[in-house]
Amino acid sequence: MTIENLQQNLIQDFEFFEDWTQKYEYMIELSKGLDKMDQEMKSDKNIIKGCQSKVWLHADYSDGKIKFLADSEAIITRGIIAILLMVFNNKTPDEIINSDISFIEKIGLKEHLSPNRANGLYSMIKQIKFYAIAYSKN
Amino acid sequence: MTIENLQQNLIQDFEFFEDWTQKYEYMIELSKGLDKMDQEMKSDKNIIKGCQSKVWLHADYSDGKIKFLADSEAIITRGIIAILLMVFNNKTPDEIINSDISFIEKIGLKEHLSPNRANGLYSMIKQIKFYAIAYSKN
Amino acid sequence: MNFNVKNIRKDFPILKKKINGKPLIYFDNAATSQTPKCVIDSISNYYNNYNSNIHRGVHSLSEEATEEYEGSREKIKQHFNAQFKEEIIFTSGTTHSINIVSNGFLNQLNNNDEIIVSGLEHHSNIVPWQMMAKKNNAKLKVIPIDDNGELKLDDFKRLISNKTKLVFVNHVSNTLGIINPIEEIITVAHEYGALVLIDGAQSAAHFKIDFQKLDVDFYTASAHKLCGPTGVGFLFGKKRLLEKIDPFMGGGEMISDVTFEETTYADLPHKFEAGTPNISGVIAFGVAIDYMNKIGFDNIQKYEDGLLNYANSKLKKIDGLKIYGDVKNKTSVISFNIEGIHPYDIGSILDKYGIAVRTGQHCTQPIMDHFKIPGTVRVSLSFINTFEEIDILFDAIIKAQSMLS
Amino acid sequence: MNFNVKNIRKDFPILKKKINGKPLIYFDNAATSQTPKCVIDSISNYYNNYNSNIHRGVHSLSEEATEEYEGSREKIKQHFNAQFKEEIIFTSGTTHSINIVSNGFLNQLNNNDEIIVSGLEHHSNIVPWQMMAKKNNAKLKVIPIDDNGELKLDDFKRLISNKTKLVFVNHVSNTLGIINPIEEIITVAHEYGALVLIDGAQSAAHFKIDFQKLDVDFYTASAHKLCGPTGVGFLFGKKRLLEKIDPFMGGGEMISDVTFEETTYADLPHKFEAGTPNISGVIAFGVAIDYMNKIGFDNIQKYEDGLLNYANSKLKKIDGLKIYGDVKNKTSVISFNIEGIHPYDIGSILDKYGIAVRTGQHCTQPIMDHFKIPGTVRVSLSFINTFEEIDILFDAIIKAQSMLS
Ligand SMILES: Cc1ncc(COP(=O)(O)O)c(C=O)c1O
Ligand SMILES: Cc1ncc(COP(=O)(O)O)c(C=O)c1O
Repeated sequence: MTIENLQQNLIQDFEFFEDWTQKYEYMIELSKGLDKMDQEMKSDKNIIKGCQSKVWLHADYSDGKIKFLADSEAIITRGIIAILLMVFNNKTPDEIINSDISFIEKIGLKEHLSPNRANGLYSMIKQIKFYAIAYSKN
Repeated sequence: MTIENLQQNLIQDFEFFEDWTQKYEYMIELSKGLDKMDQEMKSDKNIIKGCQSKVWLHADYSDGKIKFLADSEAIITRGIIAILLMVFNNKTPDEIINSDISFIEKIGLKEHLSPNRANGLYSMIKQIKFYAIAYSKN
Repeated sequence: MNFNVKNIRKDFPILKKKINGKPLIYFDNAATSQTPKCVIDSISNYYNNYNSNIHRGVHSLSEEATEEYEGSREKIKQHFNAQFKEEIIFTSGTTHSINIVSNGFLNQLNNNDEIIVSGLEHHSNIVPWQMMAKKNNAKLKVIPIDDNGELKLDDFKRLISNKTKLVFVNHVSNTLGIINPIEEIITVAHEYGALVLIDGAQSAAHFKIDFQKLDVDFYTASAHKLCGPTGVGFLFGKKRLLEKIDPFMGGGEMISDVTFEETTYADLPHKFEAGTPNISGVIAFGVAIDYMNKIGFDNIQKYEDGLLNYANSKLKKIDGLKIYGDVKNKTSVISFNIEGIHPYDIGSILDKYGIAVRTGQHCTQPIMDHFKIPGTVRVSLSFINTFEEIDILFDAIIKAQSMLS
Repeated sequence: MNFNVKNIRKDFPILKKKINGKPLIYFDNAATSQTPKCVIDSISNYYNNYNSNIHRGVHSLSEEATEEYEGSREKIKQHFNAQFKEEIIFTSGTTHSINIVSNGFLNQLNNNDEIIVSGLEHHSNIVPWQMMAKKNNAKLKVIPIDDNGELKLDDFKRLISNKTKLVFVNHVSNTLGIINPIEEIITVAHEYGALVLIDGAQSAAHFKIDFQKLDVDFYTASAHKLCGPTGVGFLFGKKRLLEKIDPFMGGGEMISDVTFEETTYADLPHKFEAGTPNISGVIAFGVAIDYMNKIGFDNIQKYEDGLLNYANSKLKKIDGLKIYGDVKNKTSVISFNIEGIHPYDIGSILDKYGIAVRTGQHCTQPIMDHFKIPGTVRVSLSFINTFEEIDILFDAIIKAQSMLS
């Protein structure tokens, strides 16, 4: 599926929820389903700075696609990471570069992505795009 | 006359004026009547700092009384100096120390005496009191 | 007790606000206090009626602005019982105030000298001293804290010596709410000829402080934590000390004579107030101090103590909740974690209930390192809070806990 | 021209004010500009609705405040066409901004290095450099001014060499209104590898400025001269230059890691924004920039030029009146004296007519020394002034002159 399609699906999924509690419960679900990162991967190299809840992001490039691994200490943050990986994992650099991230706003999670939250998600998205740019030059 | 009496007289004089122009014209008159200070007395020792229009003040103590000499570059400032000397010149240190300076407000010249005006009059009054305290210890 | 929280809350327009459909419950008072209407109005009034640059103008607006500005200095002087008006230096906040002092001592200390900081400090009372010490090679020593978060005074007495030139301690820890024994610290420091700077960012809002009685050398606070506006604070310093140190910034107002060859600095307080200050802010700060005095610091202290005790005993009922700095001598702050839950998650969910708390390190990374935690949830109270709000907080935490477990 | 001064004046509540029974005529715009209602309202709105500390909060108020604060940075960036948002550092004003740079270069220069200042500078752009040069022994050279008050560019070209590391010049002289040829100064300086700081305190309000087109290295301005509030300003610096210099203040927000042994500084712009900033002020600054852009800088410039020409030719009709800096390339300021009369006396009497002018040295003692005068009367205009006000000024000066002669 394209990034665009994945995003549309997510927006539709989230439209089902009647209030924030359902939305948060769903994210907590997603969080529990997200693979834990190995301790050794949680290195200074992969940490995203300026976070209240630490976020780690690792990228590998093979077969023209980027594979992301990511983790966080906070469960809600992990939930959002899961959502981001659903969309961006295993995509080509160009797909990622050209993608729009406004779907986050549309599913009502904007508050976690403002520079204010200092939870690393904002920086994580920047970093994802960064990797895409770097690998697109390979 | 006592300082108190002199102040009362001034307040009464100023009550005659119908508007500020008459008051200012009177001060400009007073200014013209004030003796100019000798150039050599306008020394750094006698200058009062922090003024837009420079103010010089000199004090001599003899026969138990303080004789003040003062001058300024600005004519309105000189007018106020004339008024202050009418009140404080040739008085004993104790009289000066115990005197009230609120008459300035009552004659409607307060604006020239706020610390803001930076015209040295505020500092000049402080300095007059200062001399009085210094000489009272003789 | 002449204190009615319901009436007081009417003075704060923001308390009418809804967050996520719920009434705002503001428990982030230690980060910044909310602002009563009279303070907000004083700012509008300034711009509507007498906005003007100060100190140098011959016109009426400038005079009015100067009088109000200097009147505010007088109010601060009175409230904190400084000896001289010119001991109150207006700054842009506590951080700026502390940097004035650390910069001032830059060339007064050398590599035989020692400075002592407490282990409970805010970054604003650590980093400026590190920056200074890096330049003049003074040695920075730290008063350790115990398992409860309290300063180990015995260690302080071992650390201090005749080499100690400066001691800087906050009055109240912003992270733990612990009230430090500054009277004793000042007494001991003075015995060794050391000067003491008290960071009062977290104390000035909660009880009345008397500079002369304390015999404190330097004291700093921020208006925005005292019902005043952002961008203003002050530095208090004893006159003879302030006279001795170099100005931090150069500019207009702080000089008496300028040629390209040489410059003479102005007298206190102007020497430290370079440039156009935050005029409307300073004036509003004075109004805020008046407002708090009208309520009465005795009333504030008594009421806030009651709130704190209630919140403390209530939160302790929550399974797995651990309070950091749970000691007797504290004020208005509860910092906690719940077992197995990251503070960020709790903060996010409380926000959904309209409850504003702070989570994270609270600019006190060394305290977090001490307790080996990534952060805490901090509930910071003030006299605008109610006992009912604490009940709502309690329920919301329980709900968050069950969602997140 | 889509510019109606009558309508614009309705935006400024203070213009309804009477001074000594006369309508306020405000000719002290260079000291501080007056504030439109939308800016005043934005401050009340902040405190009424979303007052909160920024950047670290997980709650909604903090998020809203942060967004507005960062939004203001974006507006400034756009308006001045900086390349990166993080090149805009919020400060408490121009004076603070300049001190950040002078402090930043403290340990980057040594006694073989030279810095060049113009002879037209405000104390805020002299004293910080003197303080720096005293510490690192850099040599301060001065671009002299001619009899009209203009910089002698030929002398500048003689003064500059490969030893020159920094050149700092104001864009517009606050005392004379002269517009300095900063494009040429920047080009020449860059040929020698010197960096240029432009003090824009007096230019930003009068015409549009494009940092990238100018290729300026550092630029500073104050909100309170730009229809904004007191206590806010900004420093622009090219990213790679700001990255290279040390922070001025230590504190919260400006660090990324703190232990008692070591501290790592945060990225731009935070590295230079220690402590809680003037949040309401920064947000109101953004509103002020929006307001001025709505009026349009082209309109402002055209209208103000008309006012200046009118005032200039009118005042010249007064016997014995001498204008300082009476050159072609100037904006919005007329500084004058009348033969035999002290400027203070004129200012005092104009105030009685409700006219606010500034008298004195205007924080530019070297200019006064150059002209060998104790001060001037300065009439500084802005787009809120009218041609009728200039007529009233003219009549009042004539009256003052006759009273004082
Ligand atoms: C040319 C110039 N530079 C610097 C300043 C200082 O600005 P502020 O007082 O806002 O720091 C001023 C203000 O008067 C000025 O006119
Ligand atoms: C104990 C303490 N010190 C210093 C500061 C810094 O104050 P400001 O950010 O107002 O400069 C704070 C504010 O959080 C504080 O709590």
